[in-house]
Amino acid sequence: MSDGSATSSTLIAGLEGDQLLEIHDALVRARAAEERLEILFKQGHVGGGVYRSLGQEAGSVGSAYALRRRDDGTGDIIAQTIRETGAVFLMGGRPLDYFRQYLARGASPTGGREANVHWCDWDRGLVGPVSPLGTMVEIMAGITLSFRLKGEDRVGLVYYGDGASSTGAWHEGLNFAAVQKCPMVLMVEANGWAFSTPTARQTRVQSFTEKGPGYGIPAVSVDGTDVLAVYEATREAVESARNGGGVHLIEMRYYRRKGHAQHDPQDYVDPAELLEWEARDPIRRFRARLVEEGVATEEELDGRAREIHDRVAEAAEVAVEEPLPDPSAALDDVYTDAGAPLPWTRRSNPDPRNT
Amino acid sequence: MSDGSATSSTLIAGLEGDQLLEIHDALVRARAAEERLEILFKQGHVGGGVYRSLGQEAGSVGSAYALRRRDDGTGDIIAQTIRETGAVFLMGGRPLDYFRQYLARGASPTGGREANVHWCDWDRGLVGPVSPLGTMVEIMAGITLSFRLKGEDRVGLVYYGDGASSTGAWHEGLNFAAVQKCPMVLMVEANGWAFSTPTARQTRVQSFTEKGPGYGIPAVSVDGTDVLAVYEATREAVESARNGGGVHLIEMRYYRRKGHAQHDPQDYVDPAELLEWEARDPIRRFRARLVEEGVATEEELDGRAREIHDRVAEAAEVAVEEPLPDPSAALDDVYTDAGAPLPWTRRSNPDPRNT
Amino acid sequence: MAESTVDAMTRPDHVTKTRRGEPVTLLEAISEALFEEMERDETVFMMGEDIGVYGGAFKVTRDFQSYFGADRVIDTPIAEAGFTGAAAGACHMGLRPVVEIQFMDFISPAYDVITNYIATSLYRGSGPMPLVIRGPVGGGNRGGPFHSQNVEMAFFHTPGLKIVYPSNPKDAKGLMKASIRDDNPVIFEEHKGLYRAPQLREVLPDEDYVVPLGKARTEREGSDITIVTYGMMVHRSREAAELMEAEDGVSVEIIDLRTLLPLDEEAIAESVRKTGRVLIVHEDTRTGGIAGEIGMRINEQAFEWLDAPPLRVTAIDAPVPYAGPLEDYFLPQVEDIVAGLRYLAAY
Amino acid sequence: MAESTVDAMTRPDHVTKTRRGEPVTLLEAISEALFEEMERDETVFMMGEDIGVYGGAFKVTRDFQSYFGADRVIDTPIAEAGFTGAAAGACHMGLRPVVEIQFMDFISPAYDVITNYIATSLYRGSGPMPLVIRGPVGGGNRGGPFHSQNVEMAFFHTPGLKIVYPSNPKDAKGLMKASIRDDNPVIFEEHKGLYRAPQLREVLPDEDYVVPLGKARTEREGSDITIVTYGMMVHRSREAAELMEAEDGVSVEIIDLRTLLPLDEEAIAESVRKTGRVLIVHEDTRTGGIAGEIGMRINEQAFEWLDAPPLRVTAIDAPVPYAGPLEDYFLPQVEDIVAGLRYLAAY
Ligand SMILES: Cc1ncc(C[n+]2csc(CCOP(=O)(O)OP(=O)(O)O)c2C)c(N)n1
Ligand SMILES: Cc1ncc(C[n+]2csc(CCOP(=O)(O)OP(=O)(O)O)c2C)c(N)n1
Ligand SMILES: [Mg+2]
Ligand SMILES: [Mg+2]
Repeated sequence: MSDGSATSSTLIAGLEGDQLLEIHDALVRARAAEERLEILFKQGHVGGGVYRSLGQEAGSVGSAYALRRRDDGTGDIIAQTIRETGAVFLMGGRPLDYFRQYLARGASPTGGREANVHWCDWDRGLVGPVSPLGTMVEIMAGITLSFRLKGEDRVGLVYYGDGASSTGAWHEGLNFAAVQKCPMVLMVEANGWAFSTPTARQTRVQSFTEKGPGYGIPAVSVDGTDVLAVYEATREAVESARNGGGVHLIEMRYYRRKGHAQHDPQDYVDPAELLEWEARDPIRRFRARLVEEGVATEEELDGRAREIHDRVAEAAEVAVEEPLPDPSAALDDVYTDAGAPLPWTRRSNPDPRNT
Repeated sequence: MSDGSATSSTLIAGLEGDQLLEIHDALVRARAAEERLEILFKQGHVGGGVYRSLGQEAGSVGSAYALRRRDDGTGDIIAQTIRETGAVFLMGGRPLDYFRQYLARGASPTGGREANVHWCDWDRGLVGPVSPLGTMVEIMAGITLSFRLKGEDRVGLVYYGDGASSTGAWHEGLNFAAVQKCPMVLMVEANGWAFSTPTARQTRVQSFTEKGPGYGIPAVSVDGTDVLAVYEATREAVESARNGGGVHLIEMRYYRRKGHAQHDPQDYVDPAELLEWEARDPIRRFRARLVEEGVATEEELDGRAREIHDRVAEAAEVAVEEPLPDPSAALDDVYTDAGAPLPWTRRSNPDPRNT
Repeated sequence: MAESTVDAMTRPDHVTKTRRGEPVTLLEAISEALFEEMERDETVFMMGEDIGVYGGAFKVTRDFQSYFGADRVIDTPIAEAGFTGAAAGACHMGLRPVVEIQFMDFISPAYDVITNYIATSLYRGSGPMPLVIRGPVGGGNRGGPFHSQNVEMAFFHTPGLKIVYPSNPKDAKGLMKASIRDDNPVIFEEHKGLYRAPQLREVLPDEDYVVPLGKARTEREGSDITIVTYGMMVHRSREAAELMEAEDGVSVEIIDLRTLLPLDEEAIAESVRKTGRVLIVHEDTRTGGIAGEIGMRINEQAFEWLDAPPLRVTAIDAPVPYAGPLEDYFLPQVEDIVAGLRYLAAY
Repeated sequence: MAESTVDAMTRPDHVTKTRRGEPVTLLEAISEALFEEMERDETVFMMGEDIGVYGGAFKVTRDFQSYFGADRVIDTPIAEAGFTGAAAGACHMGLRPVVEIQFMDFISPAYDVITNYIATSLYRGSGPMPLVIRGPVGGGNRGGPFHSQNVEMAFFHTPGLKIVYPSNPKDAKGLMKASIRDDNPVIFEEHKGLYRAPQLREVLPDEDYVVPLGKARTEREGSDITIVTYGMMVHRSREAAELMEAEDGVSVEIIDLRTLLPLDEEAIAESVRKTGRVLIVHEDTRTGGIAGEIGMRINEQAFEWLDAPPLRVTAIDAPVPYAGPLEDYFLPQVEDIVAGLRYLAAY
């Protein structure tokens, strides 16, 4: 189904056909990787939690596509959440590393020490996020403060869910960044839920744009299922931030169509709502759009999708075959100048004395 | 100097002459006590920091006067800051206890364990605040949540400065209270400074009312040097909160006319600004008003003021004469069922063994 | 309280197993304790993330909200500091809140309000804090650095707090009841690896019992070496003790602390005076771990009786890694305890 | 960095005393270290509350902002978590931030970001954290419960952090430089009671020296009893040691740890092997204090050499009270140390 806003946006977005196809591929890749991950999980390959961004892929891809993406450490930087598979890949994160992370492989970017998209790649502009919600706003405030102090025209994009907005870290980081006029854009993933908690029990605001004025920053809301709308809104905010406009907030409105994680049966969710949002599936929408606009035929898109699914499946295979890390690697990298000491009980002949 | 808003407000405020004089006395008492305290400090009687609310007395007195003040634990409750001497006295806190606290007397409400207005009196509705800024919003959120849960029509008033608004605790407490529709009113003491930091380096908002919408709560700004304006604004918010209207925010605009504490020479402040605000002195304003309206003559007010200064001086005298606490009281009240153990080195014949 | 509606007819099955003489897991024992306390005392109420409709990330409060109402089982925003501080405020008003931290790792944002406000309230003259802060802790579940932590040492140094860490269903139920009835703030740690461990399932006394705080328990009598431990490590220690008995003929006594703060110094000293050898075992990391305080108490109370140095087996000094091989290497294993015991036996 | 303007002509007097051969206080020594490091390395910058225009609550950074510019000496909002987290972000971008916590008591809101993000960054593969978090600590100034705390034990248990606590100007300057140049996050504690203590004033070497982290210092040689201590207690211990020498003819060695984490286990063990008796003295409260870890390290490394139990003298297990008599009673006094030494001497 096509709507005016979207039509106009292609034109405004001013993207070439191959760029539109790049976006299409990014959307498909994110979903393909997550679906493959679910299979690996059901096969028992994943120890930790498995997260989906079903229905949120457009927000992830559209926003990251508006960034200056580099692989030499000179581009923009994102702080991804578990819902940002699409953005992680667009920035240059590889599906192979994505699977390695989830499968805790020794060759994963964190050597198996951390899970899921919690990995860092400064060359490609990926921060290594931590679980405590809100923290990454503080970290990104400092990263973007550094851009300003060093006179670099780079921008930082920090993603967080609606639930994270209740944390003190979110507030302290955002206010600090706003006062310091840091080139930072906060993407609010307004997907209606924080685990089982509906947004209405998280905050009294109807839209997270209402929080902008309290920090003296511009805030806009965008349809998170419309990849081009997200792209345009982000591009504007990013350009403004890049040119000294300080902090911006963008609310992406969409819906978390799967449970919080695999183990969550979602029994607290009204099935009607799920159907409603399924009808607004971002990938189906964008596909139809591309065909409509004559950018590609159904067949071409099917072909690309098949290709992507195959590559993703291959990456998964490779990761599955790889070994887990060497146990004693647990001792390394606690300090730059020292690891954790070997437990005395594991010496060839145990003795607590350092002799 | 008299202005329309004030005139109209007396009428609207609908306060009797003796109530107006009660307010007058409360203003004078707060300032008298602080001035006396400064003298004691210079005489070397005070170990800890000494804080003034010069120029902020109207905000303190006007807001507390709008509360249901009781001495049997059934009234409204405030969480005072070091700038709320006036409110503390209005709620029923005694100047004698005020001096005892600052002078660390054994008979002080905290037995000398805590300083200044950091004391608790549940009968009169005083919370015992702690220094880490923002915390008391969380505490008051829970106190007022309890009012709602227990079906009591009581209200909690929590005071905090402009600087405290930058803390995560302030945000988490306020958002929690807003979502839970707690009968809480947050009084923002917008006095232009946080220690040496001007409000502009604390936040980008021009007025703290801009933060209201971000929590889905009503917010108003009031001239903090106009005691009746503060009284009316607070009365409205309190009545709304009492009747299920949830959380309210009131910004009191005024100026911190003294340094952060005694030791602060205020050399970072533009003297012109100080003069400007001295011209708007809340007590002088209100006195003029009372005379103008024929509530009392200059002589009557002078008489009352002298009387109050004498009482305050007496209280200070009493406190000065009182003893410091017994040292070993440091061991008590760590747990309801146990104190700290006596150090083994202080036993009649020292021995680490419990024998 | 105002809207709590207790309808005895609809008590959820999973909190009435003991009444029906059925065995319970550690998780069910805690659920029963919480449920029974809420029935017994209407000033008890709960706050936490996803504890209501969802029943908590680990389902400890499943069906509580429908039974006690949304005013006694409150789903909070993601604000550990906010709702823990609010719980403190509720204590002042005569309520007895129990807050759940979804994973205890996330108690850290509340560190300020817990250590500076809650722990000092009584001392500052603001009154008692009948508050329980509870939640899942511990490793071995491939949770990674932020879903595996033990939090005792973040709070062990703060006077005014109590810390409880049960190792079995019977203690867990009695300790939780004692914690809720205690007028001091209690941090209650529940090990994820013990929550549903089938081998721990046991039939509990069908009565309103409490296990007093501050009292350790002798998990196993022995004469040669004392192990002082708690939580998950009680079970690894038992394995090691049995192996030592069988293979080395060494008799190991195991003290299960149950309450970490206040520490049951007497129980520890008494056992050490008997055995003269002691191994302290904890799952938490080494440097700054509770073994230090325990060793110091032993130095102070039982030095003359020591035939060997008080030693310790702990996790390594690192964050908790995600990958299985790394996490298993990170955690203290039965073999480590055995090695420690053998060293002490031979000393 | 962009706007920092260094004008050698206008160096403030109070940070050039050493160049002029004048003695400095501990506070001035720290100011000099900070100033010289900012001149030496333009990636070093500062954030904190009131450190710019005002020069900090204790004036440690007086005139720094006018000298280095507002971009290298940044006045922050009241947001310890916010600006400490921001400092971590700056580390990722190649900067070396030094953040001031106005009173270290207020580091608690940053507990989460320090323990979960900053301390784990390297381990998680996010890179080093060349960050210094510094500020005033300690009691004796009638500051009450929230302006008197020692914060080492809030962080001592967190692998990945380093903790420094100087006792004199010379060490303070060298340790601060080492901390700023260290690629790991350092918590740097500055005792308010030592800041301006006139008797500590000393002339420092007029050279760019550092005192390596992790290395203790022998404050005083002795043969009968070892005292392991740091910070303010180094000086109380010296008083006690001199009294013991004079009155009891007991020779006391004093080890000043200087760095608490990593702990200089070797220096401690070496001294204890020599004296066979040890008293651990810290200003911080008792239960869960660092004495426990030190005692445990001694058990592990030097048990055979012990002629008496390792014992400790500490503050009492309570919040820091405001009133003079209470605070003095709360804190460990010279008499306590003497009593402890006498007990050990007679053991
Ligand atoms: C401080 C903190 N508290 C609790 C959690 C546990 N937790 C992980 S995700 C989550 C829900 C997050 O909801 P939201 O921010 O809306 O993101 P979404 O999952 O919807 O994408 C919670 C409570 C956490 N990670 N951090
Ligand atoms: C979390 C925290 N950080 C720092 C401080 C130190 N401090 C005490 S008062 C103050 C300034 C407060 O300014 P504001 O909130 O505007 O109140 P005002 O003094 O202006 O009344 C600061 C920084 C503190 N008490 N708590
Ligand atoms: Mg969400
Ligand atoms: Mg202010």
